[in-house]
Amino acid sequence: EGIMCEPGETYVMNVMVSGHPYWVPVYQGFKQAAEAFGCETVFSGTPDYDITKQIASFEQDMIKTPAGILLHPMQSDPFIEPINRAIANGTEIVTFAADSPNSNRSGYITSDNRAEAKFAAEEIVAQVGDSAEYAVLENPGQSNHDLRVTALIEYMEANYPDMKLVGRQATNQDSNAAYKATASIIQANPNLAAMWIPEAGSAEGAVAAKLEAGSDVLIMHADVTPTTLEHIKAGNIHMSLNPNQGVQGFMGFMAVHLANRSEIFDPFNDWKTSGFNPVQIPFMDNGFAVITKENADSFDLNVYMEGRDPA
Amino acid sequence: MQNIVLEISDLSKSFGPVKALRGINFELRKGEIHAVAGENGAGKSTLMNVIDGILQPDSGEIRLDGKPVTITSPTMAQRLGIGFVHQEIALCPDVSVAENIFMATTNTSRAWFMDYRKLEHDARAAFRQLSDIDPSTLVRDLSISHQQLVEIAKALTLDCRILILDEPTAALTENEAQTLFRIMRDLADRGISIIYISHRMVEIFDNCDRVSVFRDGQHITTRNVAEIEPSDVVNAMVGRVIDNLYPAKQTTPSEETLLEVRDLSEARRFRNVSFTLKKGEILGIAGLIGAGRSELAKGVCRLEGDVTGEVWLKGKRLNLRSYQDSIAHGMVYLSEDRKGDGVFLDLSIAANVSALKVEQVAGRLGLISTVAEHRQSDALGRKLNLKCGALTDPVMSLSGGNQQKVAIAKMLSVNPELIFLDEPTRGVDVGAKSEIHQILRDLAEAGVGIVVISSELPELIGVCDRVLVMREGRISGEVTGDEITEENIMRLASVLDASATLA
Amino acid sequence: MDNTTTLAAQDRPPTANVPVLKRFLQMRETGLVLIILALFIIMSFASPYFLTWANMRAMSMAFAVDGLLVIGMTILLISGGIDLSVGSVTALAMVVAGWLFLGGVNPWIASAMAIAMCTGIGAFMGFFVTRVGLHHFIVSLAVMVIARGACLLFTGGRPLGLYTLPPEFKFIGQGSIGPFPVVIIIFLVFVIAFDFMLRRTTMFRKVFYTGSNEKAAAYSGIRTKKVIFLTTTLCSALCGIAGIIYMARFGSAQPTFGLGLELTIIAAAVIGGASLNGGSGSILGAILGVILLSLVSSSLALLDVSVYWQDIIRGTILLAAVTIDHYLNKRRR
Amino acid sequence: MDNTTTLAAQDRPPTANVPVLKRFLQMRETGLVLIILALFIIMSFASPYFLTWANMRAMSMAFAVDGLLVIGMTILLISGGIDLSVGSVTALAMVVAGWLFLGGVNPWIASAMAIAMCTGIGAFMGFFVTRVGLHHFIVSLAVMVIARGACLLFTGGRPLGLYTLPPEFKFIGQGSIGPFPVVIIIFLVFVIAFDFMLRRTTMFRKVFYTGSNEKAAAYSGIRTKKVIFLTTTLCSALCGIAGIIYMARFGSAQPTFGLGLELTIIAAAVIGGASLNGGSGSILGAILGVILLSLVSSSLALLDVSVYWQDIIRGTILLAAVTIDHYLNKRRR
Ligand SMILES: Nc1ncnc2c1ncn2[C@@H]1O[C@H](COP(=O)(O)OP(=O)(O)OP(=O)(O)O)[C@@H](O)[C@H]1O
Ligand SMILES: Nc1ncnc2c1ncn2[C@@H]1O[C@H](COP(=O)(O)OP(=O)(O)OP(=O)(O)O)[C@@H](O)[C@H]1O
Ligand SMILES: [Mg+2]
Ligand SMILES: [Mg+2]
Repeated sequence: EGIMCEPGETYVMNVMVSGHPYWVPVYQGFKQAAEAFGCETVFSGTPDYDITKQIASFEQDMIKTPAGILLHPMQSDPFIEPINRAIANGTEIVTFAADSPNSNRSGYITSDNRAEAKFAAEEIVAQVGDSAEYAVLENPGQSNHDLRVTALIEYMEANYPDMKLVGRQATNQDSNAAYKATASIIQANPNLAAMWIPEAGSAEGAVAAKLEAGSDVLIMHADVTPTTLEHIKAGNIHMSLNPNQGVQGFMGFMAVHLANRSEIFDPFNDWKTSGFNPVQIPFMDNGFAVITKENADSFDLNVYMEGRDPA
Repeated sequence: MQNIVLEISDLSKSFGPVKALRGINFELRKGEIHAVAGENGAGKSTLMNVIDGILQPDSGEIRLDGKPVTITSPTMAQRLGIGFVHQEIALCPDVSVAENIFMATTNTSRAWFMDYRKLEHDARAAFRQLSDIDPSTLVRDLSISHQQLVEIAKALTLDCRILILDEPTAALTENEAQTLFRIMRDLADRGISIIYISHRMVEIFDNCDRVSVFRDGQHITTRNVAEIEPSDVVNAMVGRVIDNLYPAKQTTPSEETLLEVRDLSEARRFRNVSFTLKKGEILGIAGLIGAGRSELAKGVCRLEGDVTGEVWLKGKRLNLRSYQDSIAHGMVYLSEDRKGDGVFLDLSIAANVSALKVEQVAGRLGLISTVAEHRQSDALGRKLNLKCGALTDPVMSLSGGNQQKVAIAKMLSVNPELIFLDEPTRGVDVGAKSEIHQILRDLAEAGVGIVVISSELPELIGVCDRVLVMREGRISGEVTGDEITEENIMRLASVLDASATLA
Repeated sequence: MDNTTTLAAQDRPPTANVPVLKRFLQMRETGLVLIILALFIIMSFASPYFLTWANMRAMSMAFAVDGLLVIGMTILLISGGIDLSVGSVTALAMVVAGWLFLGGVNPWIASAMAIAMCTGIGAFMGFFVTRVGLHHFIVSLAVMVIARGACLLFTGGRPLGLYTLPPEFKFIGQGSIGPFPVVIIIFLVFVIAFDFMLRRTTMFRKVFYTGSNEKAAAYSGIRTKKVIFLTTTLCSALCGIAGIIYMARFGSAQPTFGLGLELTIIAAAVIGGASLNGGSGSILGAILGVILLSLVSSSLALLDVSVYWQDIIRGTILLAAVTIDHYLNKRRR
Repeated sequence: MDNTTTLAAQDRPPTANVPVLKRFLQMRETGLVLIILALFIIMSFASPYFLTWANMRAMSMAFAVDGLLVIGMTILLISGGIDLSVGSVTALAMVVAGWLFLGGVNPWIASAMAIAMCTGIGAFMGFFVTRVGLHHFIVSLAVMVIARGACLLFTGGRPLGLYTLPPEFKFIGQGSIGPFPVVIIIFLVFVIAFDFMLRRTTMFRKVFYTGSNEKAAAYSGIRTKKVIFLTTTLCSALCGIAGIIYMARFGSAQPTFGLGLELTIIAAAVIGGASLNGGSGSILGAILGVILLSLVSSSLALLDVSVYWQDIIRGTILLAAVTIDHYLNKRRR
């Protein structure tokens, strides 16, 4: 007993679209924390964008009764019942990057998309003034991307009413679609000053369109890919806001492991009578990094991953 | 023996459990027209497919000019100088007649670019003798008999030493057939050897030098045509003598009218057609290719086109809007294009026979009874002398003639009031043909109306009590009783203009 | 011995009397059953968790609702059609029912309305195919895009939380009768009913005729356009039902549900013997196809195979399975 | 006059002599040209930016590379096949070339190797279709999954940054010759070459024969399996070329590139008159199909139509366009 793991004690990180590079640094953080406690880890989930398959993979994780699962639920409500069942089975659940608030999960860790949006809005205004034209690309259907966009628009409307939203196109992380949409937006709005893009895939296409059109529109986006990094270095993209993925995984592990070790905690509350896990962390912000020309070199995932095991 | 171009010895071929060819021996001489006869399913087409490289034999030897060869594909057969007109029409519907005709030439040509004008010009030349189809039309838009002509033209343009014609005249009328025979004779005189498969004895005896008879995948005999009689061939084919090729005709014409068609017109195909069908009578419809016979029958049954005019059945005027209405009144149509719209090639024999009215083999709640379905096709199959493996086999696996029997069985399955049969015995062997004719006569006597469209004049003459002749979408005349002769029908069918183009 | 005897001489026993084993070996679906069985055996050795009740339950839940879609798709394929809109029409059913429910409509009525709407969408496609004369592929592709757009419009791109659905409604998707989840019971009822109907009823036999040779079917007096219209409509109606079950199961409606699902469903039907040219196919086979695909995905997840290998393995198994099935069927002939 | 007279009475002049306007009106592609023209006119009024050189340039860049894919797809469709793997094979070309380049291989050699690999993938599919006898649909679906998996494997799911590609290589994707982007010049060269070849060469004529009736073509001595093998291979080879151009253009290789692209490409070919049953189609038509789809997307973006309406409008225009085209072609006959 104690805080260290017993032999074979395993923690699982379950995600959808498991081939997506976003998870890679998250899982590295998760693993690093786990190793510190002598725990084992498994990366699981489904390669598909398919809720049925993710639930099936989650239930299959559950069958092996791991100590805990750090879960990225593709959707909140469908996971309520499986999460509760897992907890009843003795597997602790913490969600990350997407939540299932109505379930009994003991914690949720994410980057604050509203904070990102606010930062982006202020930066745009600082760069192009508070009465300019701006456009956004978006990815309706994916909640964090959606929030980054809607929060920015709301913030602009509330604080900088002279900022004019002139283009809003769905490009769904597809750089070719983003390329086409951006080309049209730039054509239709010769005075366009700035663009906010909630993910990096679309940013790649947008910057290609910007360069081809010879436009000097300011591009800001969230997340990062090697290509957008290079564009940041070259000054084609102004900056990117990148969630602290490593922290997300690291603290995610901490949250789920502590929930599993709740017996070492004797809190001042009603846990003994209510039967609730005393280690409840309703919300944790993992923060975000601002990537600019100066610090871009530190964000090369391929460099980071050299010599590390992705799975 | 130096004049034997093709020699086949001890050749066998099976399809699963079905032994289609069993130790066949066959030889073809230079410059002869060699007929091959045999019942449906005797293995004629299979042998030809082997010669053309479409099928590979299980055992046996093929020798060309004395040298053993293994023919692995039609491409190779072509290179060896073998041309083949298939029993089933195989043309590319999306391309023009001209391109279809010269498909093989295009394939082997060393030219990089297509010369469409030359193709059309050459096609027109190739057609000059046969017909007057515009070479630039798409094959899709041709009637089935015109497609047959394209098939023939296609083979005639091939530069070949051996030409195989598998029932080329099945859908042709006398005129075209005669033209074809003239061309065949020319080719033979130039030293080309021709294998000619047909179920029409007259054609064999008028045009061929030798005849080989097959039965059950075996070679029975090969004889000089000059030395034998048609009945000998029939005897060798079916193993018995068929003395009455055609059933007796109607003795006392009835006065009761079964069907009356008044002023039927269709914008593009036929106009102002009126005729009647009496009870117990078999009515024939004759005409040249494209005269509009098929269209007329389809028009009466509302299968195609925008038809105006009246149809009266048993004294009642029918209000027909679709073919379903027609079937509901007991009028059915047997298509001339069995592959295109007659049978379901990939479905079982039993399912094909029951297709016209599946409800018949279903019990309460509309559930199909496999047993009833099999009983139905078993009974009709016996009646038509259908030769097949199992009733669950797909129709695709049957020989051409047996497929036709399935199509007929489908028509007979519903106990119709009136049947239009378009080329009913197309590809059917002599024995089965006389069975079918007998069945038609029996049905007529039982009060069922029978209308037969046929391009084979002897059939019309032998079976029908009365024959209508069509020309260019109109009825040009009618012959009854002893007047039903080839001369009379041909005179009404062609006349001046048409015969002029055919000359 | 010669098997091509004429019928008169033939003395073949009717199919019903053939021994069970022989009949099994003659079935189209046998190859698939054997492949699935082989995977089952391999997996039981590979993972101690595979043959547990919980795993079987999780695996069957993963394909049960898709099973309804594959039924509709198979029947449509048999009639000679195809439907690319199944994924987005299923999503639309969830979204519309959820939207109505959140707007205060009784969930059962909302569901009925959503299913009716999907049926209408099917009829709409059927109209364009049979009356206008367009190809199923292009019509259903357009509808796929439109329905996805409608999902966005109803939800603003955000999933609808339907946590407040009454328990008796959620029971359809989450409840169990005894040890058996309701979803799986519904699935089995549909499979058995449609498999039986497709094999035995005159109504569905006409679907085969139509798909095998539309012209010959028309010449046999079958209203082929009506048949195609109905199979198209049925496929969408089943999407509606599937959407409602998914909604009850997840307690939410997702506008992005079922992206790319159409290809999985078509693949399952084709693996199960449905011909893309129409005229053949079976419900049993199609369901085995869904099971196979789902089994492979579940097994890869259970074995914690690296994601970077999963797609490669999945594609390879798919290709291997159809190849093996193809040869087994060829041999059988 | 009686139309059922013998065809000799008809004096149809050979196609070449008909006046230009009449020939234009008789072409299969005319309907599409008119629809696109109508959209053009509407858009010129709706947006002042539409008819600018910069917008035209941007719009053509948007469809130029997809144009290569549609050429391959059209030829494959004509031969009777279909390919669902175009999106992921294109992605794989980028990824492999990028991976090799990052590993130190000269970018031209890396590209050649990637194109060769795609050609190999096409040959692999061609083998399964022609030798094993599986359907194009299922084979290409499996390859679609496998190729996507391979993309993941090569990149670990991470896009490869290829910013260091030499300028002369990037020139293919980003450069201009005079006012004309290289991409568009490449596109035009391919379109004109393949359109001409498909119309005029004996080699490509065999593709039509094979697709129209494989049996008839085989009976005429055409090696239909070889034809199908080659069209399958060609389609994948063109994916390889397109992938390389995209790589040069974006300066990156994305493992997720082209998800769902196959349906757009097939839709474009079908709108342009390619038959899903084989035997007909034209490059000109297919390119017009791509242009139409791309024009609609660009126009919606240019007019800043709400995201929530875009898909609905897009799907509706697609359906309307094929319907109008269908009626225009029917009339013409
Ligand atoms: N693909 C096949 N599969 C199974 N059996 C076949 C196949 N093709 C032909 N057969 C069988 O082979 C036998 C010979 O057929 P074939 O077509 O050679 O007959 P045929 O002499 O040409 O008859 P017909 O006069 O009717 O054309 C028949 O019993 C037929 O059922
Ligand atoms: N789909 C079609 N479109 C245009 N014309 C057609 C079509 N089908 C048939 N025709 C034409 O209609 C005319 C009548 O054809 P029909 O098939 O009725 O002739 P038929 O007397 O039955 O002769 P056969 O069947 O021997 O060709 C012919 O000139 C034929 O070319
Ligand atoms: Mg034959
Ligand atoms: Mg006719």
